[in-house]
Amino acid sequence: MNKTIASLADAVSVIGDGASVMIGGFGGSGSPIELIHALIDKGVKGLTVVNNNAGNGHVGLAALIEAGCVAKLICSFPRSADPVVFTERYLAGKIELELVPQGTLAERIRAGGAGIPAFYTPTSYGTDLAKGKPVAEFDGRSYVQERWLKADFALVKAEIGDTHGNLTYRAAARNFGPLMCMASSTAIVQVSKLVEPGGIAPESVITPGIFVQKVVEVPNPAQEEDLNRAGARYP
Amino acid sequence: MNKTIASLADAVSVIGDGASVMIGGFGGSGSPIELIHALIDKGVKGLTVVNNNAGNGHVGLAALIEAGCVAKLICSFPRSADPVVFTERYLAGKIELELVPQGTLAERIRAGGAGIPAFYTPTSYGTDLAKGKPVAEFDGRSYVQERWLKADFALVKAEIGDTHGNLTYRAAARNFGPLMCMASSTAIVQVSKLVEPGGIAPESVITPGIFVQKVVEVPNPAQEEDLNRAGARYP
Amino acid sequence: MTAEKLSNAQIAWRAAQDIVDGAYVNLGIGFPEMVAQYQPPGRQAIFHTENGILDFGPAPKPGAEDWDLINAGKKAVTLKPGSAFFDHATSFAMVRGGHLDVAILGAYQVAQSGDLANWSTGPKGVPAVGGAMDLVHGAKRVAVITEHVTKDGKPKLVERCTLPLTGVGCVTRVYTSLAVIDIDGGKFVLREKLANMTLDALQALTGAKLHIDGAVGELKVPSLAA
Amino acid sequence: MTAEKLSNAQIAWRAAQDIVDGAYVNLGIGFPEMVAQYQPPGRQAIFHTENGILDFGPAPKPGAEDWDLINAGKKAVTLKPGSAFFDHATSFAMVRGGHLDVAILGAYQVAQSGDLANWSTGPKGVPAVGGAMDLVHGAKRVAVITEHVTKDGKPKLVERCTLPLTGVGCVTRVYTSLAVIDIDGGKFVLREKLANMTLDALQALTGAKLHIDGAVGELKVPSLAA
Repeated sequence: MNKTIASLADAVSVIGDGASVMIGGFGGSGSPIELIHALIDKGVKGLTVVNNNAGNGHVGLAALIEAGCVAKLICSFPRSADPVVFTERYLAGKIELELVPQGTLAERIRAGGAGIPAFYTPTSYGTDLAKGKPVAEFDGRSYVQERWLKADFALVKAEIGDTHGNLTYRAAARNFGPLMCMASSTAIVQVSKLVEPGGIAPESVITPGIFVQKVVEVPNPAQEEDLNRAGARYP
Repeated sequence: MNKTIASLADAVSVIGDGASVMIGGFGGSGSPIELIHALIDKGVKGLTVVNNNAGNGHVGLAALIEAGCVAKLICSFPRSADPVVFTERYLAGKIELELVPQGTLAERIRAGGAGIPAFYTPTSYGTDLAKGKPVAEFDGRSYVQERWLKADFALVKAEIGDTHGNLTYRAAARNFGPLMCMASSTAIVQVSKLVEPGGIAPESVITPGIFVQKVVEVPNPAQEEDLNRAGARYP
Repeated sequence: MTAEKLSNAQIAWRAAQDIVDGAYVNLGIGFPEMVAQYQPPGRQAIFHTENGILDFGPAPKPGAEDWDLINAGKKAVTLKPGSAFFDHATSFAMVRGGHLDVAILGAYQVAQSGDLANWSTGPKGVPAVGGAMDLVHGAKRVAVITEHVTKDGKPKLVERCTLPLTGVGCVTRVYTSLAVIDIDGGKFVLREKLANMTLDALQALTGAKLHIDGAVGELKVPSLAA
Repeated sequence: MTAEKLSNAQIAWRAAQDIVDGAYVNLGIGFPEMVAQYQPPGRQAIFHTENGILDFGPAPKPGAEDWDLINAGKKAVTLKPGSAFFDHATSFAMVRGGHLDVAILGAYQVAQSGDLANWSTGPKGVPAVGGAMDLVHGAKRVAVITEHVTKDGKPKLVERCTLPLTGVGCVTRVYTSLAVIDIDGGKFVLREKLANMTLDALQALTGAKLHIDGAVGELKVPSLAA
């Protein structure tokens, strides 16, 4: 078994028009810039993207939106230092937005990965974001029913990966990565360093390989924040 | 902040009659033998205990049951190589049993720790263990509603702990430990090695200290399987 | 001489042949654990155990056991390169979330609907369920390995389970001591049978109608040490 | 000379005095982040950030940022000994599961019922909620720090929020530029006020009745660099 893919282009070649794609990262931390740019190069339309944010500047997720690949975004916080790409499209009605509280977003993705079709949360009860959702009372407190969230693909940035797909993450770049690998049919992961099985101690594995389908090595990956500070644009 | 407790007796002194106590471990792997024995020494009555199993031989959880401390057991598999202690009490109607499928048990405990009062699972649908539970259909498939599980206390065995309560676990002794720390008001953890904050790399922490209230160092802890092979009894 | 029926090892061998390279597999406690021994050469399955290990290997030598390194049956195991530890919630996320390719379980009864009874023989004694009810939901393929009939000769493949259910409509293939049978559209469909067994004889030992859909192959297995 | 009103730093300072040693604390993005600077000596709070860090410290020196090590406001932070990383589901298990001792948030409006509005000023522009709706449920104590009135002088403490709600009945204490007010039983209960401010003057700037329940202390803070 070897889940390694030789090139970024090969790794994203399976993603077609209209696919749902979870993209890891919280702002720039953990954003799989190289995979996203490879997807822009491929050229796709009508994606539903799940990410905590909506991109910053003109690289990464912002560039994917700017390239016209994204029809709908599911996120918690579509603001950033430079959110112009998403903002303009959203205000012009060119991109759909499903706004989800951040913890509910994380839990919905985990539920998708864990085979839990629905759960109850206190979050958003009594607010506009709970409108139309079933409500139930447990032990005298009211809760909102939320549904799982799954996707066809996940694009995730990890630190070390082995050929079985076991992963570690760097610092707080972990964030949504482990959840999105679980919740997607095909998790495509870029790793800064690829190792043989056994190269990650079994106690240190954060995402077990069962949740990962494709691994591509990208040494020295770009950091969104650095690109934006340098005024980069993609393509 | 220092969550260290000097002795096992002090660590369990807060547990009173009628308390609910989650006990980590899967069979002997991860069983906090020393904490359980300290609880026997203290002498308590009417506990509700949550564990995957029901004890083996005459040490650890089996000894706690044999000492008459346990009124009710919530578990998935009350069988073992030598289950005589639980079996006799159960068949004599002296201990109550709530049988829960193993994955549902794990998820109910996690839900308790994560503030999710209820969730839906396919597990047990259409079986005797789903009797009396609400059922709902999502996307054409039927699911059973399960409730969170919380406890007053957890007794957990970890490998390395720091004074803030950050923990690592040894091999597959991890099992229910991280979940039970989350789901209990007071998680009491025995660690084989106690270190200062910073002694565990932040990437390697399995249970963050926020889920842990008390840490007691037990170097070279006993292994239930070894005790049973030696024919040990407690007290 | 052809076998009258397969040994447990031979049933396990036959089930092992259907596990593809790279499959993630959970083997039930007891008899199903034997399947791991008969992986065809060149194929590498990754075994999952409920208590939080992926990619474990066979038992260590006696005396070399690490009792923190056990499988769901509480037996000591070893690790392979590429193994991983995780907590119980993550372990059952793998199970329930559809991440396992195959689960192979034992059975008291299997119904033509795919219903499985394998956790309780009734209200006597101490009930115990473990991970069985979780495993039957989630794995992409749930297969059963079993004797074709009970010790006292009663069918284990039945129209409707009379014992308490583990899961509803979950089994898709049954490997027995006499045959390989798929469950498809609420029917038992015979795929393979022992060469020395007539269809009528097999039907007589089966508690529900065996359907034929295409060729019925010969159930061929090597002779294996018991 | 007594201050007419507290600076943001002074409001943050006052809120910091109520955080006990060893408390687990989440500070909202922006103004609430200032609270971390004013922990009393000898007390050690553990700060949580939604994106998966416990026990982070202040910003690094410019040029020393690690952009994988940021807080929920996407600002670079540092680590303290004893810090931990975890994924987003675990992070919000901490939030939703009642493991945080205190969450300190900003507000557009707070109602006497404890309702909070702090995520949306209405249907214009791009809506963004982040972790606000999660934080208001779960933390054992949810406090707000805020100017007492809006920039154009309208009350922020109101009978009923007119802006979209973040949470229902969730706030228990409000630290404003003029007073410290508890929310108890659906009422604003005045605990402290600036010495130079009469109750009538404070009431005039408050959109719902201020109740008195026991002594009203003087809201005293040090002069702090802006």
